Amino acid sequence: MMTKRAGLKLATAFAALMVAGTAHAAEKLRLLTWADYAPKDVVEQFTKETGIEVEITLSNNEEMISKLRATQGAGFDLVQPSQDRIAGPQAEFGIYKPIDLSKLKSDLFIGSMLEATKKNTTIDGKVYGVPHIWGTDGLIVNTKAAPAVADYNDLCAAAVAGKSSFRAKRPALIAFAFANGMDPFAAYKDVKAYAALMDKVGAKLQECKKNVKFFWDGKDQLLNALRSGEVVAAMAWDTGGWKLNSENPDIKFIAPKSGALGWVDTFALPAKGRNDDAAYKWINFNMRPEIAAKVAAAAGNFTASNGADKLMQGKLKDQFAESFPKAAIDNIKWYPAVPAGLEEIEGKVLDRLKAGS
Amino acid sequence: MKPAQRLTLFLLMAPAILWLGLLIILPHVEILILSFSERVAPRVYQFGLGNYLEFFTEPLYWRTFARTAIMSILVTACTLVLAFPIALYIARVAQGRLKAMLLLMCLLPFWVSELVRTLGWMILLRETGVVSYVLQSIGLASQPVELLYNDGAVILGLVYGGLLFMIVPLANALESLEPSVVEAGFDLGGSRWTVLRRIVIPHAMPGIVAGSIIVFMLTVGNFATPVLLGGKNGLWFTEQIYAQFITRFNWPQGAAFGMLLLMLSSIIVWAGLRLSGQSLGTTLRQA
Amino acid sequence: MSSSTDLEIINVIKRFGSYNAVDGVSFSVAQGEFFSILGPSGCGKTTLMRMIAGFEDPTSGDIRIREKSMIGVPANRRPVNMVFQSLALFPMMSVGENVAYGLTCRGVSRAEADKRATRMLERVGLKGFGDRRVTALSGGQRQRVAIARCLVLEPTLVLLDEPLGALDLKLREHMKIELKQLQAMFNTTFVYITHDQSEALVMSDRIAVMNQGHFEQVGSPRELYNNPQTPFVASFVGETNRWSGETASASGDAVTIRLPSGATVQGKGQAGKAQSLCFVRPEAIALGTDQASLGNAANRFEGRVSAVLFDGANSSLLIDAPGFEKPARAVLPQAGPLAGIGVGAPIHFGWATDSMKVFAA
Amino acid sequence: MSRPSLLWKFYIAAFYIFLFAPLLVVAVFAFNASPFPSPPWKGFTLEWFIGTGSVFGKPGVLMDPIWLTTILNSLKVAVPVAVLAVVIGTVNAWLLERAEFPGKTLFAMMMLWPLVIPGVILGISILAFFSRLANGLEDFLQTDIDGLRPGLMLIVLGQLSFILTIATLIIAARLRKFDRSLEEAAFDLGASRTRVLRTVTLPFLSPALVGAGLVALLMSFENFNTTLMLVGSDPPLPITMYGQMREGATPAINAISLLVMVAVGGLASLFALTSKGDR
Repeated sequence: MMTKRAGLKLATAFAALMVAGTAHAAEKLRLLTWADYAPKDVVEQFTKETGIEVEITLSNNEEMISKLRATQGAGFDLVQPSQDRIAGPQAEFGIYKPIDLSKLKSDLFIGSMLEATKKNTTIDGKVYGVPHIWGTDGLIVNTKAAPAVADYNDLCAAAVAGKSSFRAKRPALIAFAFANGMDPFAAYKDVKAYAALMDKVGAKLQECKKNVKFFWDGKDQLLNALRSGEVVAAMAWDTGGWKLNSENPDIKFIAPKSGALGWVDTFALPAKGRNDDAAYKWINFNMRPEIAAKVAAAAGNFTASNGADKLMQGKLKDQFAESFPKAAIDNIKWYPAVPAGLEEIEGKVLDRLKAGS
Repeated sequence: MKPAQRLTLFLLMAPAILWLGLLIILPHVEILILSFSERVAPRVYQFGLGNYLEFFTEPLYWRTFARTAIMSILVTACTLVLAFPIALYIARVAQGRLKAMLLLMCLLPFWVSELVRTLGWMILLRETGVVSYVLQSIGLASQPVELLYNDGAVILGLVYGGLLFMIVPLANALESLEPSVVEAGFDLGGSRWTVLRRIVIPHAMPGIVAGSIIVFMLTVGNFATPVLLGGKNGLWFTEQIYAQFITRFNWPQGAAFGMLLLMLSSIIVWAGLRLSGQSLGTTLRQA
Repeated sequence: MSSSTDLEIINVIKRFGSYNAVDGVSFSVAQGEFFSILGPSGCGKTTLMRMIAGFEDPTSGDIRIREKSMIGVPANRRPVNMVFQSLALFPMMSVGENVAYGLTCRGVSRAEADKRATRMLERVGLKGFGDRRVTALSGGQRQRVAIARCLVLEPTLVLLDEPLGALDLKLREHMKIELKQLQAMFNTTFVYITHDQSEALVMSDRIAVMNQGHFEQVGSPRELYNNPQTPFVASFVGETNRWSGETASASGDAVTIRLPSGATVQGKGQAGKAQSLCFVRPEAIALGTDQASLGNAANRFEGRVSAVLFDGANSSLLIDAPGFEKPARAVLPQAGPLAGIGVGAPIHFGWATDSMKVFAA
Repeated sequence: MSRPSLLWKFYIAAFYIFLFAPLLVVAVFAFNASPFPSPPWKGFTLEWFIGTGSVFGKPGVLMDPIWLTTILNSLKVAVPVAVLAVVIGTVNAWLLERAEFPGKTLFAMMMLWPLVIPGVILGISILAFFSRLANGLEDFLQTDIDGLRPGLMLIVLGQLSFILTIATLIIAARLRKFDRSLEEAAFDLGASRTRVLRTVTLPFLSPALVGAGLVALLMSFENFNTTLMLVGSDPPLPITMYGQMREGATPAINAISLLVMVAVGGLASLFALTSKGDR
């Protein structure tokens, strides 16, 4: 009897699921993006205006590319990789499709940023990405516990032994290269030179490793560690630093002496997206100043939308001003597009870093 | 066989053929092929041993591999030592309801997701965690102690995860030992130790082999526990495979690593069976 | 007994690979008869029965029930029902559901099937057991349910495959009688398979003795016991003394045989050219304290009691005598001058020529 | 063995504490009124289950669409896996125990194989193969088949690849105990083949079928290694938990874990109940 009833319940649950699955036949935009880039109220407003539902998957650069690589560019209608991660993977795997710029209202973008991004994401004369959100990588420092930290190399100083952190990802390699007087971007063209440079950076990081509490992975993981004092100095995104700064004024985001790293996250179309119209609508909708301001506030970063900064809250502006004096802004190192093949070199250095002891 | 019967048999075999063919055999053929393809230029691949050469020439990779293998063997041995007294107790001392309850209590934690168990260990071991807190409050430590993110934590987590798969086959094997045989051992003048060594352990051998093989396989193929509990110095080989596939987009290299891991686990399983003279079928049934 | 035949087996052969499990068997069973097939395990009797039930197809030959050939008719369409060795009662159903099962399969309505099942249970002495679980029954009750389950379908033929094998001795003795009574009450034709000669002898109207795929002899229990036609039947049916020796002389059916240890015995039957087998039933052996008490039996010997095998009515004596390489077995006298005889006592024994069956070796 | 020594008993007790300690802390800290699942104890709260997010900045798991969708995703995988495992497992068990065909020993060996393959490798091999299959079909049919790309469908297939072995073994073990004369008896009493299957064979197998279904459900629900490689845009529960754990533990993960434990406990006792009828 028991079994019969259990079976019946299972069957009904199953049927209900199937019905629920098919009921949603409305037009849909499948968006692969970063945390906080599509806040709830913005999505709701978009759905109200256009009738298009937005299905959001959160991810990071590597996972975005690997998902698209696994599907050959299927499964999503719009993705948001960083601008330097478009040309290389496109050449290797063909996972994006060109953007039809005529469908975008280009005056919504900050002109110089749009041009720079277009330049970086152009292959064979076709543009594959337009800018959305930008920000920097620098140092988050608990100025009370670690007052001396001013550059990436200081993370390896004895003063913060066991209490520093960075991500075992490519920004760390680039950052430490600059901090040690090298110019990795200049070496992009020459694979051999780049490999040699990376080996040097790897050795430096290897040395630094004993100082590191852990290689952080997720933003919240690092922020929690900084809040609890397990970590006092870390290489991280500006936005996290400003968020903590609002909670605890001792914790500050600092533009390192050797320069913050500037990144731009973009909009790009996956090769097998099914709803390009919705994707263009979402881009245009998002670049409207009032929407862009909302998104920027949620993400804690800046937007490539023209005029949105006038609408943003004062607090973030103040924090930015504190972290970035004029010289520091000029010193921001913007990532150029990564040529295909370099990531393998970096990958191995990172693997060694993570595995070696 | 009549044609109708043959058709029925074929129809009944179809799901199994589809299952084994599409989900097991062909995918393995695919990664075998993939592991032999070398990238020469964007979107251009050719047949070659490059991915395997890479493994043997890059110390990072084979060291991770060796480390994973050695630690898995260590974990298996620890699990065996920890589990044996428990299995012996369940099989030979506990009676009736106590026995059923002890066994059930062993089973329960293992039906809960591995991630939940790992989360528990993280809460216990981390610097701001329970153990550190208790040590401080009873005065055994003056400042927070970090017990997480090291090899010890990984071994602990893996041993914990393997216990059930050791206890059940061991208890099954020990159960079948005639009490009179043990009594005869004592009667003929054996000490506790000699009886254990000469009678009980040899009898439990099939269970020991079955348990060890299963624990080894689960350990070597584990992913979440080493990633979550391990520190900045330790990489598990499955992490390498994952990294090649997911963060490096280098499927051929990941496929080669996969084949190597498959070979490692097959060889160790085979060697274990060979050394102890057991067969896979009976071993798995034992478990 | 009616003269119409319910079952007719015509030259049935069943081959598994190159092995003939059933090797050209023919017989017929009359309506209402209790027919047994007796043979050692592996003789092919189960295969034969499974062919009658429809679980196996004969390689050649014909099986007819009431004149209708059953070749190609599946088991669920034959007017034959079977009581399985394991009884095969359905553990997931109650007693009543077990009995009604076949009826519902035939499309009889639930209510009608229940009614008939209840009536049938009453007839086999299981009134009020309908709602019990089959696991809650005793061995004998289970037996009766298994038979009721067949009889309720009013089959032409009921096949029974050693159904008493799993019962203990006392119950088995009891069930033998009960089975016979049930069969008489329903007047249904029974074909019964067993390797236990006493079951066959007690219950059957006729018995076929089967060996290595073929029938050795078919006859009434008495015929088989008293007039075995082959050495196999002689040794398989009932207790017997068995010796083999050289044919010393033969005239007509009177044969003299010299045993290897030297004794000479006389019997009747077909002697072999050089070697013969001879059989004497223990109850045919006369015992006495002296030569004279054996009367004029042709075979008379003197020996000593080597063992007393006391088993109530089946008790026997083993006697060692010069000239016999194996001890002779005789019924233990429990009255008269020899009552209370012990091991080592001297004894005279003998038998008449007619009591010893001789076959060519 | 003679009477157990005190040391031995002490060890047994310590062992069971060791066994349950992690689960216990997970459960306890789901109710701690603190943003971190760690001591000290800051008071009892249900905020992590049914909170609206006003207290800790994150809503309770039962109010959070992220957790609700992920549970729904898990069900969308687990239910088809369980149903398919039972249906195909029954057919496979029949092949193993009843059918005679050439290559049966090989077949039986092959069936055990998935248990020896590490889950990550099952995942990558299925990912790689289906990716090639989808690419091939795309060239051929000029359309992309979603089901062959990472996603729920592929997760179902990936989990099925080894859960089927387990389901088959459970059902085959029960089928081996089945007295075939029961089927013959039913057939002999006039039942058709389908009727025999319906009234005799399946009722006998039903404890094993329910058991295999529950085991499949549980295994699917907690599978991580294989699923990780095949996940698309809709992650099942373990994947979401893993992601959140890497972000740093919050009591929300404890809360969801406790719910999982309660659900698993419920299913396991259901299984224990059904398998009792087995004996």
